[in-house]
Amino acid sequence: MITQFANPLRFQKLSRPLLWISNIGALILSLWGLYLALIGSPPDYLQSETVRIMYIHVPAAWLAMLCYSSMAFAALVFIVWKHTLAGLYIRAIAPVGATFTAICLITGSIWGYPTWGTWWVWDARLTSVLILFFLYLGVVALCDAFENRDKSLTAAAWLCLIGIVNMPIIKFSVDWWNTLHQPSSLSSFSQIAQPAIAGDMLTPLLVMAGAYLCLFATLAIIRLNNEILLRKLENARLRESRA
Amino acid sequence: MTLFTGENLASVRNGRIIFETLSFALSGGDILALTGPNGTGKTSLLRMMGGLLDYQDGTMSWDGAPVTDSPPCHWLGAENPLKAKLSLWDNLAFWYGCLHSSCPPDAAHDSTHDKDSAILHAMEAMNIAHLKDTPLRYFSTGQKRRANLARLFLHHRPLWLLDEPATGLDFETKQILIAALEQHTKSGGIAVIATHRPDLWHANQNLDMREQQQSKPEVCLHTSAARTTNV
Amino acid sequence: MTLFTGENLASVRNGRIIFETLSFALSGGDILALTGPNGTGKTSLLRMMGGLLDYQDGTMSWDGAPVTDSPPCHWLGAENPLKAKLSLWDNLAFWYGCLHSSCPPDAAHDSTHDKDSAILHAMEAMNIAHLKDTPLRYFSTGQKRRANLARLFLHHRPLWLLDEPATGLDFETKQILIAALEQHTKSGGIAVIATHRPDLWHANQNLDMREQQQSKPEVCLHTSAARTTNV
Amino acid sequence: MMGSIIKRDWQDVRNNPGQALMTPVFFVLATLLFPLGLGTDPQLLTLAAPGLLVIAALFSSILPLETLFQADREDGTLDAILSSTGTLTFYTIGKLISHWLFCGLTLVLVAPAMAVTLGLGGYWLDVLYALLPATILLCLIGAFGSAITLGTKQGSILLALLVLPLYIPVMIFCAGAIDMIRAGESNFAPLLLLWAMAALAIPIMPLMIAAVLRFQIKT
Amino acid sequence: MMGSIIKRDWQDVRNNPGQALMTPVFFVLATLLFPLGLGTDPQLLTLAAPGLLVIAALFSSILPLETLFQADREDGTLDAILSSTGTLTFYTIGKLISHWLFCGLTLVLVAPAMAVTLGLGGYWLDVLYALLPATILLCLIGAFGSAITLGTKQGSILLALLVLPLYIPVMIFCAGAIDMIRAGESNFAPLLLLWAMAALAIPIMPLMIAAVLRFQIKT
Ligand code: HEM
Ligand SMILES: Nc1ncnc2c1ncn2[C@@H]1O[C@H](COP(=O)(O)OP(=O)(O)OP(=O)(O)O)[C@@H](O)[C@H]1O
Ligand SMILES: Nc1ncnc2c1ncn2[C@@H]1O[C@H](COP(=O)(O)OP(=O)(O)OP(=O)(O)O)[C@@H](O)[C@H]1O
Ligand SMILES: [Mg+2]
Ligand SMILES: [Mg+2]
Repeated sequence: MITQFANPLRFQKLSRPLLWISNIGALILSLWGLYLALIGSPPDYLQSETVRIMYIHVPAAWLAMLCYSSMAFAALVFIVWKHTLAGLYIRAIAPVGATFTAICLITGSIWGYPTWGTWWVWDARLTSVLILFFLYLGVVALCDAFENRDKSLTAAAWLCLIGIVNMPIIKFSVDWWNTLHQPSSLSSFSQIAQPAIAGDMLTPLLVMAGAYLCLFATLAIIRLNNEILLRKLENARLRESRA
Repeated sequence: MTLFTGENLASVRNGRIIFETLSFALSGGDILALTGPNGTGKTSLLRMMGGLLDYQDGTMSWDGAPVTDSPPCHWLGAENPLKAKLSLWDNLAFWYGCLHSSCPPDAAHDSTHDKDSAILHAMEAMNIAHLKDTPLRYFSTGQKRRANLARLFLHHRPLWLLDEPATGLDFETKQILIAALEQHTKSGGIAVIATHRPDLWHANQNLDMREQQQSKPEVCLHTSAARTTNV
Repeated sequence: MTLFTGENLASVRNGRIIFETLSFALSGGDILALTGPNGTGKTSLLRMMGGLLDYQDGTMSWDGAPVTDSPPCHWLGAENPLKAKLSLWDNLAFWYGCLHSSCPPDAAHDSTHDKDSAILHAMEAMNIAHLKDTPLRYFSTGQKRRANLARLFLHHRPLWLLDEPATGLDFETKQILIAALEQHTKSGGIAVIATHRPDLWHANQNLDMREQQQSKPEVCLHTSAARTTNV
Repeated sequence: MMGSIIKRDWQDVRNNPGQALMTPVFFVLATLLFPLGLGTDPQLLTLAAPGLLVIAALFSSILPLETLFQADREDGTLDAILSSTGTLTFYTIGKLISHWLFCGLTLVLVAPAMAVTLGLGGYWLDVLYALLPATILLCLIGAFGSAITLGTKQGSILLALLVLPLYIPVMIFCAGAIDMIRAGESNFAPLLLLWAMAALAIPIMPLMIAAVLRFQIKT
Repeated sequence: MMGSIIKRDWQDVRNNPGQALMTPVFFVLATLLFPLGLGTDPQLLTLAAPGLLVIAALFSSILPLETLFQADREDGTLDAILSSTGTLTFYTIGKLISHWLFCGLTLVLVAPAMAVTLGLGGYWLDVLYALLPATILLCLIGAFGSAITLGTKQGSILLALLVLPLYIPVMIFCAGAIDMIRAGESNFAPLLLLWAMAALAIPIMPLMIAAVLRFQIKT
């Protein structure tokens, strides 16, 4: 499968239909999810209306983590097998992941003000997400830090690999330390049967998560194609400057 | 008439006397080749001529008047003062701005007054006009060198100071440069070239730096007034 | 019998294919000269031989077995890996330590086993023994180069990889190096030299990198498997 | 001349904006370190905030100094400019202006946000007023240190050791200015002092820096 | 191999001790900045002291990183070692040891004095205990950042941006350890965590750093 996509040209061909699917999916799911989140779902009994922020906040957080994990995997592939596409994937995804993280941070602190009475507290969860954000920035910075483009990508890949230690910290910080932030209520699928949050809150959450996922797929495909086109442009330049 | 002269110049670099009583006299149309093994002071002398190195003793004069800062020259050192991220055009535009800020073009030599045509002319002189919008980091060694040489044509300066200009140049570019030198000297210009191959440049004067060294290398305590206080 | 071979090696640097199907076969006593204009890949190939550059395609083998990290070689690049603050002796002592940690001296070639005499012997081979205790920062260009060359005599390695060894050397030092090369090859050693002057080194094989370039420069997207997926 | 320097640096920044943003980003990071390190006592934080803010500005203005003149030195740009125009003054002025724009002004603009996170929300405008002259001074002093250490192989550390002591007065008055406002007093005096120092440095320092660069090249 | 690396660095330091002392000196300078910047309220200072101390250690351990591998890269030492020994692992280990000795241990030894000046006099031994594992971690993480950015023309600033976020956990636990002792609690937990992290990093990081250096050379 990976090897199927590994060839950039084949990737460009295969990605077109996928792009359509993810596009339409993002549109429909986000409309439906937003309806459920803002109108179709009841206010929380103690958080009242502010709970609706959750439907933006939580999927953003999940996607932020998903982006980084996928980047780390791509990094491994790039370092071991030197598949250019994997390197380009890191380049393409880093800004997207940074954006999701920023959304998570911003909505989180907006939510924190009414519920915790402060925009920001320095607990483990919040800090680790902040670190994640800076890791994304570091990857973006490394992606064109060197004159030699292969060097830049490999360096960025190594940073991704090191940064993976931050993932479990984010995920389990709520369980390891006693934080203001509440623990995961969807940590396992067995819980989806009887989740810690009511079903009429769970459905919009999952729908929104689906919408975010489609959006992520769309952005990933588009940006990856752009990276490939940029490569080709650069190669054209190399070709003429060789003369 | 002699245009550019230096009389018993002395250079001391971190305590070692490189040369002590070096003199030269150049008139319009001359090409002076500086030769000699490594470390004998070719680059040092060239820098001195360009006002890039203090000389501990002696005098230099341009057109009769003693040189204060630097004579009206083009400096072409070992490195290429070009930015990898900028396009060729932007790089040359930068140098055009620097050169013209110091002194305006004189009608005699600079045929074109407006910026764009001057830059275009310089690029064509080194035939790299097709790379106009390419960032420098995509250039090969030789092309970078050519882009650097193009600076010589942005603005006329009577004195060219070239440090091993042949490095990194392929055959035809060498030919272009030789032709350009000829053209420059014909119009009354002067060129000083530090090189390992004097034959290449049709130099009519040759200064062998090896002969400038003292038989026994003296070492002096004072960096200033080298010749007086040897120990 | 051939000792050191490479078969259709390919090198891609920064997306540009330097060479694509390059092969060589060297047996004991050979001197291979790499020639060609700047930017044609002499240094790249030399680095590849020394295990200092990944090759995108092809195979290299030493004494029959494929090369994993690097063949048993001495690397002499363009720069001198010597510390300006340390004395010549300390510098060579450092390199002695590095070389002997990786593989012990073999009785066949390294006559002397103890450290001090080995270092002394190396310094004498380049006749810089009188500079023993001088910090490197006081060395001239040529002397630095000699100190670097002295590393070759600290520990016997059958393969010498030299990148433009003549730069910065005066005449007699060149002669010393040529003699040393002769002696090395007589004892069954191999030398590969990237140079602009193949005649100087009595090379019995010559690889002109210009011929290795494709007529139309291909550029590839993939860093790996360079030859398969050109665009 | 000055114009073309600034234009070139601007093009350079435009071609990879990441580089220009690094200093403010580092400033943000450095400021966020303090709440993390000092623990979550908001009261303590607010008390320390002015000093911490200025110290973060100090550190983040040290890091970009090393590369300020290095590139132009190593690729021979300084040589070519000096020998073909006879002076480095205009180059230096242009360089200083662009340096302040990218490493000083950006810092000033980010500072209010940081002031909010450190609990100085009410005084963000005063923070801005105080940092404006301070960054100018930091840039000028820093550039001087960068010129003096040009060509030493020691990296930022030597530079930091030279520059930091010279930064101290600036820091004291800048922190003082913010502190006094928070204490409800008028911070006219320290601001006046900062501006006076700036007014003194702006005409003198560029010439001194140019002279140092010239000496660096010519020996 | 490792031995000769350490010996060479030691000779290098002995020939100009100023270089080795720079990091601790900068640490002292940085710590002294805080009293100057925060004003002279001793109570406030003592409260903030643990965090400030650690933050100063952070900044001063960033600055020497840039030149850690640079010299050996630029003069071809890395090339020569890799091609003639086939591996950089031993080089890296030796380099890390000497780096920690000169930029980590020195810092730990100066720290107690600084603790006293910041009003932590009673707890100087705990400061020492907490900084010991912390500096080890800082050196390993920092060396990784320095290897990754080797050859970029951007100087320390990019390096700082990469390394600082990775430093944050170390800082939190180190400051926490000192803080808890001062609060009269047992700081066993954070110290244990620091040592655990160190125990994890010491075997892994050198190999990763060597691998990064290797790729830096080979591409
Ligand atoms: C800037 C502040 C915040 C950050 C950085 C943040 C970060 C995160 C992250 C990373 C997750 C994903 C956890 C996982 O997947 O296991 C998450 C989930 C969640 N966050 Fe936040 N959060 C913040 C503020 C808040 C606030 C103020 C609230 C509400 C009081 C909140 C409520 C939640 C909830 C309910 C979840 C879903 C937990 C689950 O069911 O898995 N967060 N947040
Ligand atoms: N920056 C410097 N500081 C101190 N001494 C120097 C410096 N550069 C060169 N030297 C010394 O000055 C002498 C002359 O150096 P110079 O570079 O002028 O020689 P060169 O003829 O140009 O050599 P090459 O042929 O390698 O260019 C040498 O002995 C050298 O050691
Ligand atoms: N570090 C690098 N990263 C990317 N490309 C490089 C790098 N070094 C060299 N190249 C490119 O590889 C090609 C070959 O370079 P190389 O140095 O091998 O040529 P060379 O024959 O050694 O030239 P010279 O005669 O100047 O030494 C050149 O086109 C150059 O642009
Ligand atoms: Mg020279
Ligand atoms: Mg070469």
